[in-house]
Amino acid sequence: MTPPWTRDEMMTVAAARMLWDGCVCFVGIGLPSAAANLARHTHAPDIVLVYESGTVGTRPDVLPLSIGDGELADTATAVVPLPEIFAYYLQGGRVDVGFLGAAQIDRFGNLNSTVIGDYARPKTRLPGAGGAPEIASSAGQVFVVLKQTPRAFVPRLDFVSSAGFLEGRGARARAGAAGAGPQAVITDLGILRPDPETEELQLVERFEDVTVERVVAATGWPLAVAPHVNVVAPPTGDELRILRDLQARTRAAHARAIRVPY
Amino acid sequence: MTPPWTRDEMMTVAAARMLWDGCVCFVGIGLPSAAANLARHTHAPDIVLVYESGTVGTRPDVLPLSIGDGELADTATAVVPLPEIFAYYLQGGRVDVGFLGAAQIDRFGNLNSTVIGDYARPKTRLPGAGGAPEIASSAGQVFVVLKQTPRAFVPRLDFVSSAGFLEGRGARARAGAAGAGPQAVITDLGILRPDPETEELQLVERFEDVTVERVVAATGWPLAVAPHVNVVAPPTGDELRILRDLQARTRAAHARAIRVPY
Amino acid sequence: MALLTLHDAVARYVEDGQTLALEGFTHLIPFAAGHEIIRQGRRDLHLVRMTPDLVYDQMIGAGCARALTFSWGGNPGVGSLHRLRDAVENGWPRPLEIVEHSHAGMAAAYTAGAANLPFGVLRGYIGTDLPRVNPQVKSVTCPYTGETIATVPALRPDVTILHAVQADRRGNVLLRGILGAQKEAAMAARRLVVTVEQVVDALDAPMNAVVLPGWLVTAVACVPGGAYPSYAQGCYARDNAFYLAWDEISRDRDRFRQWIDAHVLGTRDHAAFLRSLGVASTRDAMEVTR
Amino acid sequence: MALLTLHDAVARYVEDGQTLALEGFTHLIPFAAGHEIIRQGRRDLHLVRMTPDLVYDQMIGAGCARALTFSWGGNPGVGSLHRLRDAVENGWPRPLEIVEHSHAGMAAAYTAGAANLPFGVLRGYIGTDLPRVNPQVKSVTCPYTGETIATVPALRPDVTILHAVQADRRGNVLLRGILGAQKEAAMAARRLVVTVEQVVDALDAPMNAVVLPGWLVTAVACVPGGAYPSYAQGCYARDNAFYLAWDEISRDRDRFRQWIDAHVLGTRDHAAFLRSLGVASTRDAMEVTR
Repeated sequence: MTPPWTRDEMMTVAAARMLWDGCVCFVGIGLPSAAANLARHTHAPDIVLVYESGTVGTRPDVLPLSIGDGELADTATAVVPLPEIFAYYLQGGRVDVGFLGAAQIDRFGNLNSTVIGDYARPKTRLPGAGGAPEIASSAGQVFVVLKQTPRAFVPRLDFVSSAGFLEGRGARARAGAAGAGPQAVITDLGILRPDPETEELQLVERFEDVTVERVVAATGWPLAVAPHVNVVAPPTGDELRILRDLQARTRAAHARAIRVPY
Repeated sequence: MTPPWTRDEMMTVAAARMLWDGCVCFVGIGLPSAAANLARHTHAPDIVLVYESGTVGTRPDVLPLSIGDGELADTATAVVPLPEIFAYYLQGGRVDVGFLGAAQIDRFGNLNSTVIGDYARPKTRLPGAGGAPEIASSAGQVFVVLKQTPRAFVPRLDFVSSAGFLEGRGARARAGAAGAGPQAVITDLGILRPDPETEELQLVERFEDVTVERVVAATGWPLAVAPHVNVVAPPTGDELRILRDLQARTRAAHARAIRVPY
Repeated sequence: MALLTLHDAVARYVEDGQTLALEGFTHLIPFAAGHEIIRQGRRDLHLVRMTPDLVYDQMIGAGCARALTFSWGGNPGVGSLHRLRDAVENGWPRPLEIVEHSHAGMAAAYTAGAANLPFGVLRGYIGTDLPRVNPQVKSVTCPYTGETIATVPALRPDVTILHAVQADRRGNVLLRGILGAQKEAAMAARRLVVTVEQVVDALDAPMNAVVLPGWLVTAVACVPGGAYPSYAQGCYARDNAFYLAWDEISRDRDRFRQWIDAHVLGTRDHAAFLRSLGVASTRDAMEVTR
Repeated sequence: MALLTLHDAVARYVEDGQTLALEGFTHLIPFAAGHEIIRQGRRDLHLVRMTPDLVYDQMIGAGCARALTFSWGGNPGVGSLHRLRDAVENGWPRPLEIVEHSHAGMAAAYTAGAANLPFGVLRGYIGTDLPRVNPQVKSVTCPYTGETIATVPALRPDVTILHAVQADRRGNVLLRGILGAQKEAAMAARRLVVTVEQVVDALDAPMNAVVLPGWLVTAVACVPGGAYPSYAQGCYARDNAFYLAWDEISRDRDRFRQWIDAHVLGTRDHAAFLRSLGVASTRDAMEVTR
């Protein structure tokens, strides 16, 4: 039986639920942006969205396609120079939650968004780290959003673009990172959280329609599994409706033809 | 015979004449501000005035009493945070001329505006250095404006608030100062300039109504005198009229009673 | 963000012994807050301000301060701060420890504090005696060029207090006009208290206006005229005559005490302070006279 | 400040081998300037930009660049920059040296350049492999706390090129909306060239607007639509469809060359470029359709 929602929708909803009202969220583009805005339109109307382009407290009506869409500036509390976002807001310790995606993740939540293969002779050159290295180290905590496959959940990263718990067991704190690191990894199959002592990720929640075995099989290392793996509640009707409305508005807005004066 | 102008007016006019059209001038309050604005109203309409309060390219109609009067913001090209003025404009090497006053000066143009007597047990605590240390080191060149008396022109400063040529003969450059230092000291008796080699100040121009001997007598060290001491041309009618108009407008504006809403 | 009276904001957030920054460069100096701190008798404060101005002269003379970090301690456009001088020269009413910087050094220190860096860097203090009397001024070596670059430790006030033109009901604060180091002092602080001319439904803030988000603001107090005798751009001008008059008032310890007793300790709040000086005006009257 | 055509501004100030920064974060990307540099056949440029975006994808694919300093090299909201990838992965059309930072590192490097400091500091790169592949990332020890703080060398472009909404006849430039690192890149540059939507008698600049004074500006060129397919706040929106379409166009070397030949090398100027894509509209038409 196919559930009446897609895996992307389930991920987005699960990620949105992690955010609390009033929290200050450093938002990346794509699924994190959808999740943060879904949270704002549901249980967290006073969530503060900070985009690295320099927009603070934005309340976009449609999802931005890029991190610097005009909609973000139009609806922001403040539009500041980008160096201020990184120095005063992020490094300044003003951000509660950073949202990150990646191409690869390892068992300690370290992320690679730079390169597949050797850096000097890459098999695939990825876009790169962008804001991630300092989001990963300075945000109060980090949520990672990533589809779970053995190609993405790897035993060893080709490149560490941003630090999770490094080798675990306190290595992150010893390296001087201010924030608490990746406290949740939301995948399309469930949710992983670090073991408090080893700091290795373990499966703590699964989506309704998947088995623990399937999640383990989708992981490139022997995935640790919590003694009790809860089931994530499926999206509510409201969550789905609001998310789909948001995405429909977004599609319509982004399809508008542009005319440029000259 | 008393000349039809005051010593303050002569100083101000002489200082104004040092400024050229289009030059970027970091202005302190008082006589430097009067001189810079006189220049703007006479031969240098496109002089750029930068005040440390963060106003760039101001064109005040009356002289500010403080360095941060509203008039400066109202007439500025840009009003920026103060750290930008010091970091991007002054340290950034964008300022051609810095204008400084002081309580004491020595033969190498080093200035004291901090304390008379011992720092820990001062005879007179002065306001302090403010912007001067970095204006002195980073502006393209510095003009000093100071009434000439043996109490002010001293053999040894009680405290070095800002660097002129330090001990001379290249000491300033060796210390790492970017700008060319105090290239002119405008007093109420004449103008001193550094000897290119020793960097010791020497009298190069005198005002019409004073003798070289009088200038030497007003100096607390054996003042070097250039082989030819020129006479500064007295203020023109235009210069005096425009300066006096400016000061009359200023007095009228500053006498206005303030009402505060509550 | 809490919307409080100034009395309650000071009572709740300003404690004896704190490091306190009242910023605003000539413009938007939070005088009302400084007076309320005097009224409530706070002691042993470490006051931080680029330009102590009259507000700290009054607080120092009233005995609130044990230390002062500053970069220019004069009466702008007038001359000396006599109460500051009396404290430094004669230890009256109590000795005052001073930590003295240049403006550029203070700006770098606030900027570092705002950025949660332990130190700020600048090409500063070259050839001066300031590092000799302020051991906080140190240096690092550039790892690329080998140059020596001055450092200052970050300023992180326990509380920063600002005055601003407007706040909205969510505590978003609009700064307008000459900013000085207000933004950096705000971001560097552990707590941020702001007095404002008005609380409005929506800020009059164009794109790229300098707005401090309400979630960074600990408390807002609505105090019209709260910057007097400094000024608030677009609201009222600087009372230059008062700055001149202060030179006389503050020269003499007795006269200073009488002034503080009559106008600060003897008034209930800032509105009463303004009335006691005869400068208060209702908004209606302002509309007519403008 | 000189008011020039874009052709003349590029001809006069952009030289082979220079370090060149075209800044603007998603917003106000100076596409017209990038295309004119392609038209005039500049070579061996060291391109600097936080987000290379399509503009550098095009310049790299057209063979203008020998090196790239950057922090995120994707097609925003879409995926890869295929010409950048082809240069890095396969050396086509020529090998590309890359100097890779994080956004925070680039921001610190521009800020240091603007401030004429030899290096910038940040709490950055912790636990990452970036310092291993970018030897420019070093560190200093805090003289107060003993902490290790990352450093990046200052960025000082030979020329920074920006696009902005307005300039006045004295060359004062108004930036509005999302700024990215425009201001810092401008202040860090030895020369600053700005293309603008309009040249006006007086800027539409409220108090505290972000204005670059004309005396910092080397040249202004009036190029309406000069940010297309990026956008100019209040003038025209981002052409998201073009960003999507670029993914296809740029995947294939031949198709890319055809596009550059048809729309950049085959057009005389930016107006002709816009017409060739069918997105140009006269101002009158704009007024009606808005």
